[in-house]
Amino acid sequence: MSAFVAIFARELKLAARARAEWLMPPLFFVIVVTLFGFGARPNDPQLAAFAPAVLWVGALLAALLSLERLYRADQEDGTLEQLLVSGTSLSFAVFVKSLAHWLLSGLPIVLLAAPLAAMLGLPAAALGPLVLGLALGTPCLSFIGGFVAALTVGLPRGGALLPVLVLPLIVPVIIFGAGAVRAAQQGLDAGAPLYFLAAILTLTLTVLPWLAAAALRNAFE
Amino acid sequence: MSAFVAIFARELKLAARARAEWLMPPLFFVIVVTLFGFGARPNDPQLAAFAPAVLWVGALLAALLSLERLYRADQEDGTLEQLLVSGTSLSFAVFVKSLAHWLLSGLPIVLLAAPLAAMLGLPAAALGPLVLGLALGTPCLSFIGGFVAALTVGLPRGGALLPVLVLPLIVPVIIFGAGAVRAAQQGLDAGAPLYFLAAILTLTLTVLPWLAAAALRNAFE
Amino acid sequence: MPLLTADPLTVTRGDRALLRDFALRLDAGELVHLRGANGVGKTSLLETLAGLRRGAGTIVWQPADAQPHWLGHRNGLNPQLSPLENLRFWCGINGAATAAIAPALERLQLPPRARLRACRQLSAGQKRRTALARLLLQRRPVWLLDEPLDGLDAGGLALFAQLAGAHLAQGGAILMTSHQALPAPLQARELVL
Amino acid sequence: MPLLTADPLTVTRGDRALLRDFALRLDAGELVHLRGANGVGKTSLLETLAGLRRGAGTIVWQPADAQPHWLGHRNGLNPQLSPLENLRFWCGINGAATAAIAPALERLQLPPRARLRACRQLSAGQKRRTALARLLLQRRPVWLLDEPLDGLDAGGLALFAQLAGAHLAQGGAILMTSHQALPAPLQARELVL
Amino acid sequence: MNWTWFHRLGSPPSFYRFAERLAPWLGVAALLLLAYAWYGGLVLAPADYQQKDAFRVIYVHVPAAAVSLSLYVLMAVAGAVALIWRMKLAECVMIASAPVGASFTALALLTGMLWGKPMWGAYWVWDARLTSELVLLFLYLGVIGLHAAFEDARAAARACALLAIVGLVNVPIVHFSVEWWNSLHQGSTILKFGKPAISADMARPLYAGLLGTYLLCAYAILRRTQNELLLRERGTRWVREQLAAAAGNRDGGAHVS
Ligand code: HEM
Ligand SMILES: Nc1ncnc2c1ncn2[C@@H]1O[C@H](COP(=O)(O)OP(=O)(O)OP(=O)(O)O)[C@@H](O)[C@H]1O
Ligand SMILES: Nc1ncnc2c1ncn2[C@@H]1O[C@H](COP(=O)(O)OP(=O)(O)OP(=O)(O)O)[C@@H](O)[C@H]1O
Ligand SMILES: [Mg+2]
Ligand SMILES: [Mg+2]
Repeated sequence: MSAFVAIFARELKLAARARAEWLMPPLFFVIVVTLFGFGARPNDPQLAAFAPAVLWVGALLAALLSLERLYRADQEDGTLEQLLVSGTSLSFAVFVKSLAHWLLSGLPIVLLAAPLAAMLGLPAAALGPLVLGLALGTPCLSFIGGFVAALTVGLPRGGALLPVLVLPLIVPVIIFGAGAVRAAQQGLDAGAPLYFLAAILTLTLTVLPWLAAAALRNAFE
Repeated sequence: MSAFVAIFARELKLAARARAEWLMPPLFFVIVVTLFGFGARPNDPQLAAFAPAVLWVGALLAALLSLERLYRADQEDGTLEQLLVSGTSLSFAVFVKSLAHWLLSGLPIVLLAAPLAAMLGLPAAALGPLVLGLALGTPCLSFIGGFVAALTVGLPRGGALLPVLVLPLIVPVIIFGAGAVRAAQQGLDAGAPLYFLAAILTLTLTVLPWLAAAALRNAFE
Repeated sequence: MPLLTADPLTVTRGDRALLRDFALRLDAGELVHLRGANGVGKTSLLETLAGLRRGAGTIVWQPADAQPHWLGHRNGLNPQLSPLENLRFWCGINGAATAAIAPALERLQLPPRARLRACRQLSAGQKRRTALARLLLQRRPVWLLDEPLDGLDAGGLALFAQLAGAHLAQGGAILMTSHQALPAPLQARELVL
Repeated sequence: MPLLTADPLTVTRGDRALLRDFALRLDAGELVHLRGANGVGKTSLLETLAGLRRGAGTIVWQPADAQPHWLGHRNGLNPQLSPLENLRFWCGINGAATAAIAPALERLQLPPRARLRACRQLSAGQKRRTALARLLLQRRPVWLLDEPLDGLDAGGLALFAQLAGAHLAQGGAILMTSHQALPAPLQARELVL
Repeated sequence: MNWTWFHRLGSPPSFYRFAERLAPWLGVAALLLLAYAWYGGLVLAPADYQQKDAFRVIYVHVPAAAVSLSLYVLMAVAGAVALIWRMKLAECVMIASAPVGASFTALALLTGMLWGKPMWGAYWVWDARLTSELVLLFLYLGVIGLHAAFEDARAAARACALLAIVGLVNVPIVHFSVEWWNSLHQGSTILKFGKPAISADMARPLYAGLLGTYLLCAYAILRRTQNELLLRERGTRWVREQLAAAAGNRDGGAHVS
């Protein structure tokens, strides 16, 4: 319990310390979505058709942004060493760190998605499935991303490897997430893809922290 | 001259050393573009209309990937200190490093763009302006990105700040780059936006290395 | 019954064995000073004993699940957090009482202002003192220290001698490396690699 | 004519002045050993002299555009590159001849195998020896060294004494910090902060 | 030409006192002008024959939009001065104008969106003018974020100055966007020199509003600059004297603690 509080509080404190940092993932999200608006024809009506893809890819990239530092900073300053030697449950620590990552970079995106989607011209009926889908999908991003961050932390220049490893793993989440929005856009039932997302989330939460802990132990060499 | 060779060779060597690293930006580019295929409706004819935005934003994000490490690694191991004390021209070093960054992360994308664009259904007439635009625009990404990387290198957690500072600065490049492709798609002349890109590139190459050098000197504090 | 026995132990780096079938025994109350030329494998040996590096052989702790205190080249301090915050985190992780933090920093004579400053703003010696304060927060019989004297001034060395002496007197054991001679009252068994 | 004069010099960290109106003079052939308790400002002073940190006051080099050799806590070695590659890069940057690299590494007794290994795989002392080898690649009259003895074994200390002695004999000057006593034949002017 | 006034103004204590005297006048003038503009615009001016009452947003939107661009230029120029002459006052002016500019940019966006709903049928369209104004907001936020990330005030100011200067490229894009791209947003009429294409009883309050908003910005920036100066120079004698004087005023000079 005290370990939970300690790890969680530390992550929040670090984000608060670099004062503007917690603002960055949502800001990045907004800017990426804006860039798409720029790249497209002005007033393109087709933008709405692409809104699900743009929003989901934007959310994914915003989460990716802060993943590299999830364990690398701890490895560089020796905190990871101390965690390994101290005999605390590493999978538990991984779980808490991923949770904090979601809170800082996933949740703001869930909250921001609805206004941005409206800006992209998404119909109101699709907003519910979008937000629900992101609420189920962004924790998957944090946990899958955390696992890959653990895999690459020991590598000399793992930073470049990370996004390339994360993206394919994340494809199912994107397919179902964007699928739910598209179904709602076309007046169909968005239930099925959302159930799939919930299933992926359950699997992710239960399995990945253990694998990530193993990866961290291994990465130390 | 020998400084040029030394810095340039070192960057290439480092990329070659982390064997898979030079593969990462293009791979990331391919994956992001593919994700849009997933996020969109299967066989969506509108994909072609959206292709310029997807390709340009993909290129930009792929360049962003490796920017943070451009100076941070040097700062952490003390190489930057040595550069500052040694009295070599810092703006020259910045120029060479940005050039190497472009060679490693920009050029592969220029080469990859045509086949990917064809996959997205871009008409053949638009391929020329796309590739030419990327050839002019990706160096801008490397140089503007290098400037921002220099601005944030001294910061405790500058990594999160970097993309948020780069993206707005890069907007003109995206506008003209995607604009050229769109003009060609519609059978119009793509010359004007490409000239604008060339002008931006000239400005970028001549001014930013000096500003980046000032930023590096400043960031050291 | 020794607190730590490694016999035999092979320490490897890459595909090269640095130490082959090495034997080590650390008794309660004993201070072992590991010496040897640069690159002979002292750091690698300590890391293997701490469980950070895979080695071949048997390492037996007494009791079997004992955890050592580990202090390597890296201090294990987050540069953004102050010494107080870093130690509080460490206590939370290890279930130690935070009440011991202030006295520990006091004992290591970290100036009060430095306790609240982000660690990246501390001098090398101040960081080292903070890292040493961690050893006082929780009683663990075995200390594995890699060059703990680096960066300490004369006062710091005396402090170290005092802490280490107290730990040994309470039945603890220390295995440490240092290229310097150990500070005055400490009596060590030298182990040359 | 001294090689380096700083008079007056104010060294600040954050909004705190560590040293106020400090005066320093470094003559040819002189070795100044900077001493002082942890956190007193030795590292900050050296960084200010090296031009890495803004200070207030006047620093005069002789000749005016002279560049010192600088060696701080960080060795300035890329961890992915070998010692040879790192030094070759350094030579390229500074226009020094690469022919001096092999003799310099030889002189610092870096084992041949270690010269080709990535620096991240070197021991602490091996990295430090590589960083010291850099001082031999180009003649620069002033050396500013922050705790250069850290991590060196007994043989390393003797080597350092030899290098430094030769540099001083050629009319160079050294300003260095160390919490240890300097190795045997070196004679230093102590400057206590 | 005699430059001593310039150097005197550049020194923090004299600038502080200069601002202390000037700011109240600016504040009062801004208030009066804005009061007239809003009353004239929201009550007196006739409804537009096409837009009905919706056009009245103009009295907030146009001044806010104009100021958002001008303040960015001010910020970048102050930044350049700070870099070139290492002038502390210019650093403070630059940092002071960033949040003011960001607020007015946000206001221009917000009022534009509210106006867009009745005019274009949507709060937001991906139009060059609108998007580049959004980018302007990001640039302001970038400067603010970068400033917050540094510890050392001078290093922060120099870094922000460099960023602000590079970001200057966006300003002409915002301004000329309506000419360079075919845009939904209307072209320059009011902010153009020459004969404006707007009726006089609509125009008068608008110009008053513009001037009032500029004065309000000047007021805000002066005050923020004063704050920044106090913060930067805390520990110097003139700041202690200022603070002592201020404390004396507040307590009616009755006691000294
Ligand atoms: C979010 C939406 C909007 C944004 C970001 C925006 C932005 C701007 C900006 C930046 C300017 C100043 C341009 C300059 O000084 O060069 C401006 C001026 C103006 N805007 Fe908007 N605007 C928006 C919506 C609207 C709407 C819906 C209308 C009315 C149909 C409108 C009417 C005007 C007018 C009349 C001017 C003055 C132009 C002149 O005569 O110079 N704007 N706007
Ligand atoms: N991958 C590898 N393959 C072969 N040898 C390696 C590899 N990695 C490290 N080494 C060697 O192993 C040794 C590591 O030594 P270690 O760091 O344990 O030395 P140490 O005794 O602590 O030295 P120091 O006194 O300098 O701290 C070094 O000689 C190093 O060159
Ligand atoms: N931003 C800051 N504000 C105030 N004081 C600071 C700031 N940053 C660092 N300091 C203090 O300045 C001093 C820096 O000292 P420096 O690193 O120069 O010490 P040193 O003499 O090299 O010490 P050591 O012997 O431990 O290496 C420390 O006391 C540190 O706490
Ligand atoms: Mg070692
Ligand atoms: Mg020091």
